[in-house]
Amino acid sequence: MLHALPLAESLAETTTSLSGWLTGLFSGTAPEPGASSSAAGIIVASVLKATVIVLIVQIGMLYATWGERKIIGRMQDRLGPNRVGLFGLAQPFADMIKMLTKEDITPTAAHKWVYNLGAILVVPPAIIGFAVVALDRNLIAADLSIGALFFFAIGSTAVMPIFMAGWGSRNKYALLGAMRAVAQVVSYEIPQVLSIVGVLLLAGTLSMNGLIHSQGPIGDAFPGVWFILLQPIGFVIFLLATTAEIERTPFDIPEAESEIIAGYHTEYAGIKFGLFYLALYFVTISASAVGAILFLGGWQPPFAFLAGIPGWIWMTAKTLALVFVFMWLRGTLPRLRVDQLMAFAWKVLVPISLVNLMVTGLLAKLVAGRAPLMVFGAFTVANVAMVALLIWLVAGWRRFNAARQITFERPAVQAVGAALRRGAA
Amino acid sequence: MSNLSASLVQFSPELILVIGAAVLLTVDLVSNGREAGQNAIGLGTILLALVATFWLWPGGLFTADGGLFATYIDGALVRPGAFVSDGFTHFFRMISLVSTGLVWVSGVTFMRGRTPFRGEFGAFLLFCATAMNLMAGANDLILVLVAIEFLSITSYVLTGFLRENARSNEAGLKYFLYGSITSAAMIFGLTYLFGATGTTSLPLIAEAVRSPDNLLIKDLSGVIIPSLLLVLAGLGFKIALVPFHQWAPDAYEGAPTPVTSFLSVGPKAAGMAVLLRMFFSAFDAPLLTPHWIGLIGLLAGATMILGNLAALGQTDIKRLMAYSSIAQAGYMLVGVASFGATTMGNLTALGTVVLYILAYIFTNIGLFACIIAVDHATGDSRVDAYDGLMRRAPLLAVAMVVFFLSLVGVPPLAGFIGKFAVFSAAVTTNHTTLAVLGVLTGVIAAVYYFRVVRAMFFRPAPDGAAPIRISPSASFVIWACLAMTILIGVLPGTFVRVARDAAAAVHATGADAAAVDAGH
Amino acid sequence: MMEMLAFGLVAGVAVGGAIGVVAARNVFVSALWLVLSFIGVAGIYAILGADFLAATQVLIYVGAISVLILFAVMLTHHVMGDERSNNRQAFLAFIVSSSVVAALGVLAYRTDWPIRPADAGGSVVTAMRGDLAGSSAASTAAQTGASTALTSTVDLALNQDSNVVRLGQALMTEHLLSFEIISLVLLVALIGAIVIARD
Amino acid sequence: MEASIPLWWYLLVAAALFGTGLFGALSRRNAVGVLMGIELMLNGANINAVAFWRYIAVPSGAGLNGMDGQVFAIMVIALAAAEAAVGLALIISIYRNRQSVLVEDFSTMRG
Repeated sequence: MLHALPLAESLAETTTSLSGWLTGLFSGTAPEPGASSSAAGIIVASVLKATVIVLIVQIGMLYATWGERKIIGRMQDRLGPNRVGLFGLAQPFADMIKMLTKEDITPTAAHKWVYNLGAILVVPPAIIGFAVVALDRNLIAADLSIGALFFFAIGSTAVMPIFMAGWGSRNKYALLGAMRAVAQVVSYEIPQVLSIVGVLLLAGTLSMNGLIHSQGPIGDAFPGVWFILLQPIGFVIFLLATTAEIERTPFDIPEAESEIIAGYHTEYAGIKFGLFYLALYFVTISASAVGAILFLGGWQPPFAFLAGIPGWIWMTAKTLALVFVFMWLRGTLPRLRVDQLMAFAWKVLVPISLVNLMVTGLLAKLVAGRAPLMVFGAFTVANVAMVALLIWLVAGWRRFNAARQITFERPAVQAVGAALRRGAA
Repeated sequence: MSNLSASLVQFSPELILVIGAAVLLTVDLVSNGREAGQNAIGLGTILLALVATFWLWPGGLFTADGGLFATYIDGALVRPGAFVSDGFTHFFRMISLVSTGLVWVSGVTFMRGRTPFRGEFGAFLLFCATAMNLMAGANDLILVLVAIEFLSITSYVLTGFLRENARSNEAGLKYFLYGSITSAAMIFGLTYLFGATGTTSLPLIAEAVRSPDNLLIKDLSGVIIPSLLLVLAGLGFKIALVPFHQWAPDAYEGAPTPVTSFLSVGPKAAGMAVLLRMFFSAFDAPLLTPHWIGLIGLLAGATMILGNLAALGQTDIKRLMAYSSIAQAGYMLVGVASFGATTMGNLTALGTVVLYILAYIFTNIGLFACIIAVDHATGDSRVDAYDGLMRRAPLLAVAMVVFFLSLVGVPPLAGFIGKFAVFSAAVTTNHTTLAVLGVLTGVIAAVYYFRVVRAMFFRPAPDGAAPIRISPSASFVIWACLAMTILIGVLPGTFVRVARDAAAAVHATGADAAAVDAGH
Repeated sequence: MMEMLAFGLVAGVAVGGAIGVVAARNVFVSALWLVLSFIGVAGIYAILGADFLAATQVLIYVGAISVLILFAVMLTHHVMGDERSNNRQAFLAFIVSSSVVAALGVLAYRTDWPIRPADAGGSVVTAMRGDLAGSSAASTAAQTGASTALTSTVDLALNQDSNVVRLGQALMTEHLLSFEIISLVLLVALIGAIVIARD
Repeated sequence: MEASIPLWWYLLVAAALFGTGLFGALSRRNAVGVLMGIELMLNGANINAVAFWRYIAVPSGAGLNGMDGQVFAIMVIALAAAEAAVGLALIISIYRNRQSVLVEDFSTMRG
């Protein structure tokens, strides 16, 4: 919306339809309307792009495990892996070999098909999400017109393998873990999606490149600034909800080892356990990448004069920054209790994101067509007001709670309260 | 882009209902389950919506404007609205609001103490009324679908509302399962209607169906009749027509009695409204109408026979009333099958159905108010519980006899006027078989109603049975329904005129389309 | 040819999944087949060019409704046991449903559907384009974007951007009332489910 | 694209899903199984709606978007979600009272 008009036209030539993508997989015909290059060229380009992206992500995943252990180690005043290779850099490969050579166990009581499929199917949703992640202007496997929605739709299917793993194991801890995980993922999906609707509303498109275009100095479209500046509340909610979505601490109740062993992957060992691990880091990276695209301008440099640096460097840096935030959260915060976790999603995040969405919609309508500075100013004022309101509400709620506790602790006050209640009745 | 503000004014009864329901829910939430004027809010909402309806009613047709929420570009209509606010809509709005209000009043005492969620119960009744209003004016297949499902979902919840009560649960689940299967079939049929005509807007469908150059004209009955059959599954479920009626006895018996009372009138009337508007305005084409008339006639006959015969063996009065109300739906369908008739006071076939519904609503709600009162006092809904009711509660016994007589169709009562209208319409369109069948099955109905009457008057009350106290709210409903039942019977003229005007609205849109047809 | 292959694949997944649903002896496994079938249906939407709907199908059916069903299975069922899953009317049901399929199939094949000429995708829309662009009374946020997308010269029936935009616009203009009511229905379902199922 | 796949293929798939769902709904003993059958029926209807949206000519005067089929499908998806929520709540509530979800066990009311 707003100034998105020329954008929509330019994107019409580049974005792909799902059907084009799907049939293209089989036919090799050009999926993009208006694309002039030969079919063979396009398919080669697609395969190349996909290969490059998967390779980058694979290596990224391996080193994310290393990075996480290093970072958490430092935070806990330890060294982290430092034996295999320089700074322990070969550690991920050693771990991989260990995983692959471990015995592949299937419990006798397990439902064979469901148990094994559960482990296998946990990976595809984690990988398919990368199809719409734009590492650079052209380094995107499929710039679908519904890119952002596609990502979250694929992400929502990730609950199925969890259910299968939990049920197929025939282990009550696994089942409990699966039910917790699914309840958590489904609940946090709502604030997660609601938090990005504000962004989508401002950009007026669901296409990933379109979203990036609309928030960079190079893109000619509205609003031209990173959405984190216009949607800071949305960003924070997105971050929190995503942490829960990918089941990382402090929202890792499904695998809370002190309560239910290892949750839904209690019964898995060797490479099948490795697959869960793999998927966890895949989604951490893809969620960070999407966060970078939605809120941090993707491959766009922050300022126009930095446009000389290639887009993929910006994108990688932003993604890694968000990955670091997830690790930081893990190193800092203790785990929530399961009821606190659900209450936090439904009673805190959902209402806030709804209010944020309403305010965003209203403002977008009001400032339509105004100068960028005015837009930015209006959003800043609104965001500051919303945060202030939130702080005031939280403080009030805490005061209220404190007061109530005092009331119940003092017998005299309690008696008066009871008398008052009798009078009222 | 649209006539939004004008539409909102025309839409005010529904807006009032939704706002009222929201206020009711909020007040109930804040008051923590205590009595905080929930009844006043609910009844006030219904009353306000009723006032709005009556205020809008003389405004006449809004259809000329393309209906509510029509889409315009530069003042030109590009798409008719999804909702029309015409005389027909107003009539059914009144029916839905009055029946909801009466059910609310008659159920107030009953629900007290039986569920902690009385605020939600009231809000759901209001939502039901909203859904029925929407069904009355829906002029687009999508809105028809949404409104029907809205009513279905609210009624499933209301039926299973007493969650500690296994029978209520069971009734709710059965209602839900039957309802979902039939509505899935209906949705499938609706997609075929969409495919055959390319649009979901009823006026445009009417145009497509009547246009002689429609590609489908040669095998219209080949697609549209099977899809209408599927649609009839969904509507027939709401109305409780015979092949789709199996849910009714169980749902009626298990549901909280006020909900039973509501189920026997609300969804039935609203389902009939949708059916009438669809068949009489959208699917009235020379090549099409004879086919569905035959279909409806068949359903009408089956419904009257099976409903009445099955009622004979019932020992539970709620079950008995379920079969009775199935049979009543059959009588209504006789009017639908008499398409093209003109009888008493220029009443068209559509008008006779509308008149029948008007008569039926008051009779049935009154009867159920009595059943609720007895059920509330005795906790028993078997026919045996009515032994010696004449001695325990003379008002209830006498009122019930009047209502039964009205349902059978005994002269100076409302039911007689309805039946007379419907059957005379059937006779003028050569559906004499249906009319004869209707009269004969009416005799069967008299037999099973008489069993209840005999229990009330000629059997002794069980030892130590105390007189039944009737709450003022219940007696208000009973008296009001008695008055209306007798009034419609004694002074039918006004009501015939109301029915005729309501019917004229649908005929007007049909006539427009016919004019288009003639122009080709 | 190739898209027929793609169609065959997704249709096979959809129907195969459906058959799995009714053939599986265990309710949980049944539900897993149901998920497969939903994904196949999403594929069919994608081939038909309804991308938004395909994603919605995955998001709602796979991500929400299946989860609800699985939760209900787990909360109400002896979780692992296989059982006789069909009732005594299964044979009758089979006759009825296979004749329904046959009848509908014949109906679908024999009917001369009013198919739109291949090149005139969204002809009505094309006709309205100019008017829409000139209209200043755009009342919703979606419309502003939509009107410009519509003025561009791309083929409206095939272009996905305009498809998504047009869907949004349709929901906010022609189907506004249904859209508002559906949200009410969801609210009512939410309250109803809580009233009935809460401990 | 529409040239190669005839419309009736889609309609046939839709009919197959509808029929399979109908069989499931009529024959399953478990109430959740019945619900799954209902969902399949709704999916069949949705395929119809979207296929018609893609193929069928829009009559003049039917608005400027021609998206009725997709809107229909979206509404059905939302309704299915609402229906599933209420239905499963009813199933859970009856399970609490009866310790059973088999439809044939729900027969306290007869006549």
